[in-house]
Amino acid sequence: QTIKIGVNEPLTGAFAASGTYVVNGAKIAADEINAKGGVLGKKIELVIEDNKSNPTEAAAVAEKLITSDKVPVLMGAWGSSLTLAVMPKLMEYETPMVVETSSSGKITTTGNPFIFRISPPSAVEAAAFKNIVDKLALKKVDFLVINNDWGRGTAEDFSKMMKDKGISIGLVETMDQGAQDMSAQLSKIKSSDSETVIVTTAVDQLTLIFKQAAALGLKKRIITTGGSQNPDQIIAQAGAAANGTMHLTTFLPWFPDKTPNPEATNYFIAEWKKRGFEFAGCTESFRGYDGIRTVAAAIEKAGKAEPAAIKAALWNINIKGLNGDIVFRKSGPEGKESGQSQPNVYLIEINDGKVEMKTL
Amino acid sequence: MLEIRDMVCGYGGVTALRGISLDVKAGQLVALIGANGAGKSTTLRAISGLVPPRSGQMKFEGIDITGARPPRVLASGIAHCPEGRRVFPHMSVEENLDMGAYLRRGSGEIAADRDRIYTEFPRLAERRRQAAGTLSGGEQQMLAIGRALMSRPRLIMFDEPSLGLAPNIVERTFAIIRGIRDAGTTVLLVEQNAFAALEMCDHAYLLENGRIVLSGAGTELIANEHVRKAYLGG
Amino acid sequence: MSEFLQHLINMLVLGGTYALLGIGLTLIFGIMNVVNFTHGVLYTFGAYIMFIVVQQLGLNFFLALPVAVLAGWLLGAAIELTLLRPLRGSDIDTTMLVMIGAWIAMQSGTLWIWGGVAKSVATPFPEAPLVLGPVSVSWLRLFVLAAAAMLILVTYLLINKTSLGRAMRATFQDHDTASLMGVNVDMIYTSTFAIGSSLAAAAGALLGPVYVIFPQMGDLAAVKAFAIVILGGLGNITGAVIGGFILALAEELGAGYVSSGYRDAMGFLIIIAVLIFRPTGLFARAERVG
Amino acid sequence: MARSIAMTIEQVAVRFGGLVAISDMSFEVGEGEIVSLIGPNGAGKTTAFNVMTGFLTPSAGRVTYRNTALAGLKPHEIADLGLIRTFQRTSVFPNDTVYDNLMIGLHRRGRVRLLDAILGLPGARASERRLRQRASELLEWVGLERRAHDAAGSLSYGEQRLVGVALALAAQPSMLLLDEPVSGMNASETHRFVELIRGIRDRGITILLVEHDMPMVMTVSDRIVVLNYGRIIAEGAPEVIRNDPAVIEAYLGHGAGRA
Amino acid sequence: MKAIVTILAVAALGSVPLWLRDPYLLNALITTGIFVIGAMSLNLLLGFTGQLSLGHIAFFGIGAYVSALTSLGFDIGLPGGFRLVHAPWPPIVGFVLAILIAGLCGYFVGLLSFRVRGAYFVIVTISFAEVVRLVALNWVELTQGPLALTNIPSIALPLPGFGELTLRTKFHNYYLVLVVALIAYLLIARLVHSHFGRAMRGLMENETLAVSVGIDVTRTLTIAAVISAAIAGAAGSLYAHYIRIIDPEVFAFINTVTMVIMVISGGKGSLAGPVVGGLIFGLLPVALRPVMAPEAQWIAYGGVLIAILFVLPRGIVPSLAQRFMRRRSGAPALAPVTLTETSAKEPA
Ligand SMILES: Nc1ncnc2c1ncn2[C@@H]1O[C@H](COP(=O)(O)OP(=O)(O)OP(=O)(O)O)[C@@H](O)[C@H]1O
Ligand SMILES: Nc1ncnc2c1ncn2[C@@H]1O[C@H](COP(=O)(O)OP(=O)(O)OP(=O)(O)O)[C@@H](O)[C@H]1O
Ligand SMILES: [Mg+2]
Ligand SMILES: [Mg+2]
Repeated sequence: QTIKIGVNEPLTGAFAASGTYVVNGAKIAADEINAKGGVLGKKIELVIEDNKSNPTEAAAVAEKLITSDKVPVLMGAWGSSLTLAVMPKLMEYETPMVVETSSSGKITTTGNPFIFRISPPSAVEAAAFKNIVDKLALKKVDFLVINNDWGRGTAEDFSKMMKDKGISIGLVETMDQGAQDMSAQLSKIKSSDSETVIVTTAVDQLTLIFKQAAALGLKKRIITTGGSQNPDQIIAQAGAAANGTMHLTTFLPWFPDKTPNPEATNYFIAEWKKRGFEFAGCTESFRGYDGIRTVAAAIEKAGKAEPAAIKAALWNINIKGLNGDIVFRKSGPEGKESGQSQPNVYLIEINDGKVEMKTL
Repeated sequence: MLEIRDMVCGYGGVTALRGISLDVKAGQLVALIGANGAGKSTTLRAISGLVPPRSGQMKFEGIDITGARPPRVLASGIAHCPEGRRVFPHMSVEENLDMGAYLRRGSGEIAADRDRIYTEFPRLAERRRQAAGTLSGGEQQMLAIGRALMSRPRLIMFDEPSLGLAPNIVERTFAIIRGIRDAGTTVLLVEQNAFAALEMCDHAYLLENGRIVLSGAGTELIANEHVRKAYLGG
Repeated sequence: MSEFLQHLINMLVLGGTYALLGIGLTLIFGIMNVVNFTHGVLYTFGAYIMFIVVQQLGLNFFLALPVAVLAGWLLGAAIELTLLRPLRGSDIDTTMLVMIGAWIAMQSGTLWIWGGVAKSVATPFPEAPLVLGPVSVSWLRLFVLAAAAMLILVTYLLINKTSLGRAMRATFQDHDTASLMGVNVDMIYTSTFAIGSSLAAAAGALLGPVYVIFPQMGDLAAVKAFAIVILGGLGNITGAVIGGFILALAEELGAGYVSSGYRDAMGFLIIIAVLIFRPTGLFARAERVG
Repeated sequence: MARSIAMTIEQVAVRFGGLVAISDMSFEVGEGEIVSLIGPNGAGKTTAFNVMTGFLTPSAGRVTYRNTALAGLKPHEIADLGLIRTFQRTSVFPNDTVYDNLMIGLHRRGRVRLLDAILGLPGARASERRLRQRASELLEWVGLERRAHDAAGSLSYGEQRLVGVALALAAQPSMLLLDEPVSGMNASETHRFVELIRGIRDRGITILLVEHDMPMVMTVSDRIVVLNYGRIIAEGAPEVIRNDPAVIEAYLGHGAGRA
Repeated sequence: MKAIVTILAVAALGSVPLWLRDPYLLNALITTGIFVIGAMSLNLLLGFTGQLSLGHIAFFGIGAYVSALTSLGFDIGLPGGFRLVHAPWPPIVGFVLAILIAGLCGYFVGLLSFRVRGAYFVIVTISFAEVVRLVALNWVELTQGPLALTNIPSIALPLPGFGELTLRTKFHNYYLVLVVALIAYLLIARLVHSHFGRAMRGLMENETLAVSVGIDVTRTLTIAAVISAAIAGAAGSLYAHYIRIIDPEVFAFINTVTMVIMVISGGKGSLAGPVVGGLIFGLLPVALRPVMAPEAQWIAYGGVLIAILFVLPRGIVPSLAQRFMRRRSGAPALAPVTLTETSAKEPA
């Protein structure tokens, strides 16, 4: 007799790498919890399904997890369009889902009371960045963002925040997910009169951007956002081109002591290494770890593995996640609010191939 | 030189040749005539290996070539100038001729042969660089004949070589065919211009419905009442 | 002005890349008439071979290139023998679908073997770019440009000047007649596919280190390759090269002066426009009716 | 013969790059006439057909059919005027049965409104019945009943040529352009074909014929136009052409009297 | 015989929701059904005119967006400072508009792209779909770009006298999809068996010859393209109102590929082909899901595809029909044999 938790992640297709990381993090959490005796005296069991990086499949998978596997709660679904596709199913079957990665503002503002998100939407990230901005003495920034909800949302929310701060906004350039050559955009940015570029995209494109920016002799300050940067991978792949770049991140695996929950961080990182995963994956996978711990805490609190009870309990949990306290606050239209927790945000810098925390 | 015994052959569900036996003697010009759909082209295709025989036997110069694939048949000395022109449309006239000499070595001799063909068909010389697919019908036919000659075979099979050629060129073509026979190359000729074919051949076969119904010297066939009526329009 | 110059330089480098992508496909799609959905996978494969040889076996970068080309040749030959030969003579859509099946299966195989995380390959070229006044360009990409030019030249000579090339073209224009000319058409099918594949792998091996290596990297590359082949006219190598540069120019200027969101759209709009003007590509083959 | 004119070709020229395929060609074809266009290989006969049927735009000159200028019309629009051609290269719908080939050929006769066809209205159904009837007639006419349900591509060369002619007839021509219709037929088959052509003409259909089979051309033509290197070198009745030295030199050769 | 099979198949499909209680499977059947409709529309082009559209998803996506935007409303700025404001309309109107506008796009694409053929047509269609995708992605004001259109309402059928029936459940949606599929099937069947169908086949097999007997290429192909696009648009609309979120991902190339797989594996140019192929390749992932690792599922998917074509190279329906019903009217008794393959296959 186990308690099932549905995990709806992209294991094949465009987002396979990230989805797999998240699932690996989730497994660490499940094993840890089970080793300590499980929840409510039962072991938890992750029912992991591949949504193929495809929204239609993500919805179908949610349906399967809820109706065939009878999971009382879900975690998923990585990308925003995947999560958005799942959301009507949550309403239909009144089953809560912890959203671990998606950043689209819409997820928590459309009035779906079954959504509990632990990742920061770009507005939250922008708000956290606000305090740092003054110290960086920014004057004019350009944006280079991935052309999806994440990149576009970031450009929008950061611009708004910066305008309020009196910083002027220059170019807003986009790149397609999967694009490999950003020279054209970078050439344009190279000739603009701004001194800083904010870059938002997944780690692979970041690597390419750093390399191509170096090849073009682009000498502006680069700050990346979104927390998917995976600095280790960047250092390994972009080499010297990554030096001097700054990154807004939500998790600090390099400085476990500086995280809100050093004990958990150390455990997680040790476990991650023990299982032979690349260290670079930490910055993605910790969300799966936190997500499952969140779910487990809610089940414990609910006292039974039923959707309604878990949903209610999610509002009352307070656990120390790897990147801050996980406490859900209400977001969205009244009466049908979704939950949103507020993770910490840090700024790090890569220097001489090492990650340094920027003391601000 | 070429012996065919009881060859049966067909396409998918149908049988086109129902047991054919024929002989082509070295140095002869042998004609094969018959109505539309009788199986003339199929006979040539079977010999060159384009259509595998279902049963029966083929020998060329004593060597069994039953079921051999076209490159091997060609290598053993039989060339086939197929029906309906079949030039390589996107290649130039010159490249088409060179394809005819694909298995040959020695570029000097090949170039000489090419020049000979250009003298026989001056039209082709004018069109050396033109894509073969844009040639007129008759020009393509000349090219197909020229290309077959380029392989320097010991036995050459022509499938309706006069097709679409102007009368004076038909004359020249038949003269060429007689000429190569006189020079010692054996010829198997399928022709709708039955009269001309029978007149110049050493031996002829009449094919009807996939069977050989008559054979003999060309003059004998011309004299035959049935042949006159059904094939010579008389 | 300096921005414009930089765009032009980018166009040159990118165009070389695109031309390189195009030539392998010109053989298989343009000449052989197989809608080759595995082209992108072979490209990816070439890149992973580089990764294995350089990063995992620790061998020399320049040694890895011919290894990748050879591996691409072998894989291409294997695909032709196992998947295409049994279906010889089926219509073009059937073979296309088989290639789609192979694409899906092989791409997932790549994901299974190497995982989805992107890999990169260290190169012996200096990281600091070559700076020429206001513009700069990386040494690696200059090398790729030179290598691409060489491969294109070799392919051009192979197809247009050798007897093998002539036999290849003849076979795919009329294989019965080609076999009557003594061409071993089975051998031609296999070797054409293998050569095209090795060129795809070469492109992957050269470009993998420029970009990053991951299982889906070939998809976009393949779409562009198809577009380039069509732009230049089927089976026309010179056309493919020019098509590559046109596509690069459209994208570069589109992103630079229109909107980066519509960067790829510019490329596609150019294709549509070109084909409306010249329905058989920039360098059409002469045809006739009647 | 005070015939009305069916087709006028005026100063037509065609160039392919630097190659002149037709230079300044003018002639007329009267209603109900059988005119033959002959000339050496590559003289420009098929090219002329391509111009007349809209497959090629001439570099200069104009073609008029029954007082309609053909310039700018698409091939199917020209076909709609009743000007139908056959092809020198065998040309059939290879994967359809011979019968279905004819059904496709009957396109012009079978036009119905899209909506009628989709809804299967009686008008559309009656039209289908008529087409089937006509297809069977044509099949009988060319003597291919036995092959009705074989794919046209599986027929022998000569049989496919017959299908090509039947297809042209199916398209309800008022004028028929035949490009080497009897190539691939033997003398007896050609005789039969000559009868067929006469039958067609007797139904009031004008015929322009390209053919290298001189006995046939000489027996069937009312008038002959001779083309050489894209230029008309002679025009007249068969007897005149047969003895024209220029024609003999360029085209007939000296053995033409035979066979 | 054929009629009996058809009736039995329809009855079987119609009875499914009565005994199949698993919502996941029903969901899979509904989305499969929607793609089967798309595949049928693609088959009209590919199977009956020989034009392979690898951008067919464009019409599907356009239908989805039109329908979604009609029922959600929008407010966009136009050049010159005007604003275009549209208040939400009932989804059923969106459905009709999706068909009309997708059909209209089919018309324009047809006009443009039927100047080119074969491979060139393939690329033009891919390019068209990509351009449409990029517009959907970048015209954020209208389409919300990557932020997706969410909360798309379910289709409601006006029932005179009873008010409205909102098709929210899977039971309802299943029948909705089935009915639309049947109508599309009948429409296509009628079309291809008519005069127009013959014209299309003629063009597919020998365009020059077809033109010479008076077939108007542009008109014929455009009719096919319009009807095909309209049906794809209908499928897209069903998709939008069933999944209830739509973003530019719907234009993904893999979706076109899925339809192509359904058509060719089932048998292009046969009416039942896309249905059979569609059911197989729509449900295959469902069957594979529990038995193997995710990557292996895709490998198996590709493997099954290849295996089917090796055994039945002309597609399931035509190949089987040929085996079981040789020499029935319609199918040529004697098909042309291309020469070298026979020599490769037949024992010497
Ligand atoms: N490719 C093919 N596929 C199927 N059947 C074929 C094929 N080619 C020929 N046939 C059939 O084989 C028979 C013999 O055809 P063949 O081409 O040998 O005739 P032929 O004597 O050359 O006639 P013609 O004078 O018209 O060229 C015919 O009935 C024909 O229908
Ligand atoms: N598309 C083309 N491109 C280049 N040259 C062409 C093209 N079409 C025809 N030609 C040339 O124009 C000339 C006339 O060709 P056409 O086909 O009209 O000749 P024809 O009189 O029909 O000859 P035949 O009796 O051999 O059929 C030929 O020399 C041919 O090579
Ligand atoms: Mg024959
Ligand atoms: Mg001609």
